[in-house]
Amino acid sequence: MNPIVELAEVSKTFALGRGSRRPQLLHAVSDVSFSIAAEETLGLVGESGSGKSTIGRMLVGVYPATSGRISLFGRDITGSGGKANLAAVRRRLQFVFQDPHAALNPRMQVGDAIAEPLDIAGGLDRRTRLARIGDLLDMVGLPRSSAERYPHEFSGGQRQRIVIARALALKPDFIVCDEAVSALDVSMQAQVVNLLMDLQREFGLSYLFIAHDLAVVRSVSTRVAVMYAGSLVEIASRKALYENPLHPYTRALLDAVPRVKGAAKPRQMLQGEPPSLIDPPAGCRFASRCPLAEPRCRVETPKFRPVGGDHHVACHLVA
Amino acid sequence: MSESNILEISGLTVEFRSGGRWITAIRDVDLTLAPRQCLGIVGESGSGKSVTALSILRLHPAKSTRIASGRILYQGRDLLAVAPGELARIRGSEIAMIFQDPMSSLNPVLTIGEQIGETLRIHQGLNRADALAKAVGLLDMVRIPDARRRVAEYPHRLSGGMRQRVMIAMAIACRPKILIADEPTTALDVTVQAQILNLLRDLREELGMSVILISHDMGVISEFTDKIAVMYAGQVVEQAVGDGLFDAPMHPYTSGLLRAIPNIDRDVDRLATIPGSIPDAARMVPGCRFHPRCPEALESCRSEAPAMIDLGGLRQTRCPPRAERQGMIGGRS
Amino acid sequence: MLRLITFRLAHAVPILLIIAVLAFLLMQLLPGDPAVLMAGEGATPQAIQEIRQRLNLDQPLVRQLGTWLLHLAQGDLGSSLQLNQTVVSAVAERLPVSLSLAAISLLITVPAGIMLGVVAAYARDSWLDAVAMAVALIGVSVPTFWIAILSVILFSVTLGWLPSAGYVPLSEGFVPWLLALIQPAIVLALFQIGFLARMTRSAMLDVLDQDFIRTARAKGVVESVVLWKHAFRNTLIAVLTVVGYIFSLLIGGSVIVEQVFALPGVGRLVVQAVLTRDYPLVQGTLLLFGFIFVLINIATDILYLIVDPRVRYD
Amino acid sequence: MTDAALDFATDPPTWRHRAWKMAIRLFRHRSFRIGFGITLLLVVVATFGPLLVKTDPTAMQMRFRFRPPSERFLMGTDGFGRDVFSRFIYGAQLSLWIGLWVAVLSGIAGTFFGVLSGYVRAIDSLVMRVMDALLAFPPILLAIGVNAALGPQVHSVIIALSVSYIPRTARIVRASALVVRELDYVQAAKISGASGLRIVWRHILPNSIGPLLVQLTFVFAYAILAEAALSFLGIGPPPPTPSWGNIIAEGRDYAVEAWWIMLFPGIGISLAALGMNLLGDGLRDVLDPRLKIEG
Repeated sequence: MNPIVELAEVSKTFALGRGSRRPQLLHAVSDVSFSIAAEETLGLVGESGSGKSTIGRMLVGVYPATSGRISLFGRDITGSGGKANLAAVRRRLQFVFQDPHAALNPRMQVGDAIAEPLDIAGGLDRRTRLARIGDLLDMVGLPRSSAERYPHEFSGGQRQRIVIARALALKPDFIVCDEAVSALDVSMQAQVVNLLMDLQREFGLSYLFIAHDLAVVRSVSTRVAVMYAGSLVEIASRKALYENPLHPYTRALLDAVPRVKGAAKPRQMLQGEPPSLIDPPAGCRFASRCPLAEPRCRVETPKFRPVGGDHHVACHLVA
Repeated sequence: MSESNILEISGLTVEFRSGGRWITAIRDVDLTLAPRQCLGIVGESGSGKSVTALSILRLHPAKSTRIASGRILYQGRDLLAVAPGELARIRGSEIAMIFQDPMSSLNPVLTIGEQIGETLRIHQGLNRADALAKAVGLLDMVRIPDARRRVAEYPHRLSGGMRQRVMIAMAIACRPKILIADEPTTALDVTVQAQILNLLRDLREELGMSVILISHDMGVISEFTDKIAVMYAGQVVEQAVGDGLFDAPMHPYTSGLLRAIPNIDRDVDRLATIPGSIPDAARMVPGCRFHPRCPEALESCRSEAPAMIDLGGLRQTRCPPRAERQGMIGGRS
Repeated sequence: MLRLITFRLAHAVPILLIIAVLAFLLMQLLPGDPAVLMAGEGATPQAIQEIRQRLNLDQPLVRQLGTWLLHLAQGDLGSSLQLNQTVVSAVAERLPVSLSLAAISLLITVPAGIMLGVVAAYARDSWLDAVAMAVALIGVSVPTFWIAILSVILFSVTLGWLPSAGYVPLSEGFVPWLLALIQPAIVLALFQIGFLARMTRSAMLDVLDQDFIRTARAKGVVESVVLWKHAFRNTLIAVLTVVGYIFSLLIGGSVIVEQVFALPGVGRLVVQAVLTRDYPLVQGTLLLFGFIFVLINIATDILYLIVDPRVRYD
Repeated sequence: MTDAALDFATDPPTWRHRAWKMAIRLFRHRSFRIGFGITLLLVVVATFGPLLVKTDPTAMQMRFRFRPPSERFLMGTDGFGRDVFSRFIYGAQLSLWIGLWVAVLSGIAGTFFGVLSGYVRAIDSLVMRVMDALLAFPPILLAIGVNAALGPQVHSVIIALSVSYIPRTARIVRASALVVRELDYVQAAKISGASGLRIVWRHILPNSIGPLLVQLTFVFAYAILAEAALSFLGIGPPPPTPSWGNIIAEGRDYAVEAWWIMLFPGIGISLAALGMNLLGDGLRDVLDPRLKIEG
C-alpha cells in the first residue's frame, strides 16, 4: 500500500536552558523510521519520555525535525521547501489532544471552536459554515444546540467529542491522536474509541494513535510501534506484537500491565528507570535494564531490522 | 464481626460546598477492613472513592467539606469524633496514607531525610540525628539506591517513581497498622507501577499492615487486593471477596465496566460501552443512580433508591432486580 | 552558587545602563528647553546660553549621552544648580536620614505584614481573617500624607508623646534617634503592611491548597508546624517576588513622609529639587533610586537561592 | 448530563443572559458589592454634584473664612472663604478622571507590550529589560520627574502615572500570554495554520482579560492615591484647581483649628481607593479560574 506518512531516520534534539551558562541537548527522538498507510492506524506506545509525543508533534509541524526526513502525502516537510510543502498538506492533517479541558478555549463558543480550522482556511459563507458545524456535531454524536454553548458546560468525554469534531472540520486524511482517551474514565474511553473507529471507517482516515495504555492500543491499531528512550525498538502488526513480542522491552512492558484476575504467568520485573536523554548511553538504550543484556549491547547500537514479514526489531539478541 | 475488624466505616455521608450549596459527595458508605486484609476501592471519577479514603483521617479541606453523618471505628474509637490532638497522634503512626501525585505531594523546600525523619520525630520522639539515620534505613527498605546520599537531596532531583518510594518510606516509618494508598501508581509509567506495587506487596507482608488501595484500574485492584468495593456516583454498589466479582458481577455497573475495559490479551474489534455519562453530583438522579445508563433498568429503579443487599459469602450488591433474578436474596444488611 | 550570583550581577549591567539612559532621556525627550525652564522667566539670552554650556546642552544628543555616561562611570553626577554642592555630596549628606527611616519602617513592615497575612490565611473566612484583611485594606487605601497629619495631631499636638518634626542623628543617642523617627516610620509602614499582608495571605492560601500540606497533615504534623514549617517557607518564595515592589513603595512613601515630618532626607531633597527646577539634582537622585532598586532585586535573587532549593541546583 | 444523547433542557443562554449571570455572581461577593456601592456613590457625586452645587469652588469670600460645617457650607470653608464642599466635588471629579485615564492608558500600553513580549519571543528579553528599568523608578518619583519637565499640569500627571504603571500591567498580561500560548487550544490553532494575529486576538487576549481587569482596578486605586500625594507635595495640577491633595495641603496648617478642611478630602481619597480595591478583590475572586474550577 502507498504510505501517506513516512519517517526516515528522524531525530529531534531540544536545547534546554537556552541562554543560560550550560545549555544542554536533550535527545528526545533518535533515528526513527516508520511509515503509515492510508486507512491504517499505527499505535505508538512507550512510557513518558520515550519520545512518542514529540514524533506526533513533528508530524503536524509543531516542531521541525532536527535531522532526517518526514514526508506527508509524498511531500517532504523537512529540509528546504519544507514549509511550503507543509502548508500545502496542512488541510489534510489534524491533531487530537490528551486533555480535553486544555484543548478548548474556555472563552470560545463550541461552534466557533469547531469552525476554527474552516475560518482559518477561509472562504465559507455564514450559511454553509453554520450547516457544516451542525453536520460535524452530528458526526460526533452531539446535539446541534451545542454550538452556542461554552466548553465548561460539557463533561470530559463530550469535550473530547468536540475536539474530534474540530479535527474533522476540513475533512483531513490523517489524524494524530496524542493520548486522546487517556484522560477519560473507562466508560467514556470506550465511547470515544468506538467513535474514532467509526469515523475511520466512514471517512477512510489514518491515525497515529499515541498512548501509554497497551490495552487501548491493541483495541484500535492495525500495527503497533514501541519506543524506548527516544528510539524505536519494535514495530509489527497488532497480532504479532502482542502475541509474539520479540524485543525484551516490549515483553517487559506487556508483562508489567496488571490484569483482571491476575497475571497469566509470573512477572519479570524490570529494575531501574530509563536513562537520561541529555546524555544517552552508548549502545542499546535499554541495555541498562535489560535482563538479557550482553557486553556488546552496551557498545554497539542495534540496527532496526526486519525479522520476517513486516515485523521489525532493534535488538542484537533476536535471531 | 466488629471484633475481627480493624476498621469499620458505617453510614458515612460527606458533603462539599459548591456555589453556596452543600452537595452530597458520598452517601451511606459502609466498608470494613480486617487485619492484614487488603481492601480495594474501584470506581471512575466522581465515584467518591477518594473522598471516602480522605475521610478516614479527616484530610478534607475543612472549610468546604463536612461529614454529615456516619462513623469510622478504628480499634473501637470513632475517628470522626476524636480530638484533633489524638487524631494527629494516629495520623502517620497508626494509619498512614500515600497519594496519587508524588510530584506535588512532597514539600519542595525540605530535604527527603527531613521529611521522612519528621514522622519519626513526631511519633517516636527521636532527635534529628537519629531520625535521619533511621530515614536512611527506610530508603533502603523502599529500595532507593544510594540511600545515604539521597537523604540530603530535595524532591525535585528525583524521578516520579523515586518520589513515590519516598512517600512510602514516610508512610511506613512508624510501622502503621493501616496504609491507605489513593491511586498510588496512576501518575507512574507501567513498568514503574509494577515496581511500586511489588514493593507495597512485600512491605505489607513484612510489616503485617492492612491496606486500602484506591484505584480506577480494575487490573491493579484485581492483582493487589483480596476484597473489592465498587463505587459509583458516591455509593458502594457492589462488594465481593476474591475473584467472584469478576466471574459473576452482581451489579450492572460492574458488568458494564468490566466489558468496557480493553483487553490486552485478546484482539477485540469493538469495545462494549456504557451509554451516557457519570451523573453530576449537584444534580443527582433519583432512584438508583445508575438507572439512566442501565440496560436492565426496571420501572421501580427510577424511583426507589435501592438499599445494599447482602448475598451471603461476603457479597453485597445495590441492585435488587439482579439479586432477585439470581435468587440470591439473603438478609438486608 | 557563587557563579550564579556573578551571573545575576552581570545580568544587572544592561538594566543599570538602560536606567541611566532613561534618566538622561527623561530630561531630553520631553518638550521644552530645559535651559529656558531653568533660567526662569525673563532671563536674558546670555544667561540661557550660559546654562546650556554648563550642562553641555549645546552638544549633539549622542555626545551628551556619552559625556553623561562617562561622568557617571566616574561617579560624577554633576553639580546642583541651587545648592553649591555636587549632586553626590548633596545626596550623601541626606542619605543617613532616609536610610534610618527606611530601616525602621522595614523592621515594622515585614513582621507585621507577614503575621497579618499568615493569620488571615490560616483563619480563612473567620472573623479574624475579616479583621486582618480590613486592617490591610485600610492600609492600602488611606493616603499616607493624610494619616501622617492626623497622627501628628493626635500623638504630637494633643498627647504630646512624640516630636512632630525633625531628625536626630544616631550619634546623639539611640533613644532620641528612635523617638524622632518612630512616628514617621510607622506612618510610612502602614501602606506596605497592608500590601504585604494581602500578598502574603493570597500566597499562603495557594500553598495551603497544595498536596504536600495534606501529606504533612497525614503524617500527624500539628497545625502550627504545618503552618510555619511546611507552608510558610513556600509562601516566602512567592512573597520574595514582591520585595522589590515593597522597596519601591517605601522609597515613594518616604518622599511624602519626609516632607510631612520635615526630615532632611533624600526624598525631601528631590521635592525641593523639583520645586526649584534643579535638574541635575532631580536626574541624579532618580538615578540613585533606580540603582538602589536594581541592587535590591539582585539581593532578592540571592535570597531566592537560600530559600528555594530548586533554584540552587538549577 | 447524558452523553451521546445529550439533551439540553433549555435553549443556549443569550449573551445578555450570560452577562446577567456574571453580574449576579459578582454581586453575591460582599467585597464587590461594597466596592461597587462606594464607587457608584463617588461617580454620582462627581458627575451630578456640580449641577446641584452652584458655588464656584474657586470663589473666595473673605467674610466666610474658616466657617465650620453648617447647613450653608456642608463641609465648612477654608482660609480664603471657599466652599470646601464645592471644592470636594470638583476634587472628586479630578481624582476619578485621572484614575480612569491612568487605568485606561496603562492598560492599553501594558497590554500591547505584554502581548508583544509574551508572544513574540524574539523581542521578549529586550521589552522586559526596558520594563524592568522603568520599574526601577517608584511611580511617585517618576511622576515627580515628568512633572518637573512638563510642568505641573493634569495631563502630565496622567502621562507620568500611566508610564509608571505600564511595566506591572505588561508583566501581568505577559504572564498570562506565556501560559495561554502553550495551551493545547493554541497549539490546535497553530496546527490548523492560524496566524499570530488570530491567535493573539481570538485566544490570548480573551483569556488575559480577567487578570488585566483586576490589575487595572488596583492601578485605578494607586493612581488616585499617587495623584493626591503629588498634589499634596505641590507638584500636581496647579492651584487654584481644586484637587483632594491640594485641599489637604492648604488645610494642613489649620488642621487643629479648622479640621474640616483636611478631613473631608482625606475621607474622599480613602473612600475612592477603598472602593476600587474592594472592586478589584471581588473581581479577582470571581474571575479567578482556579475558583471557577472548584465551584
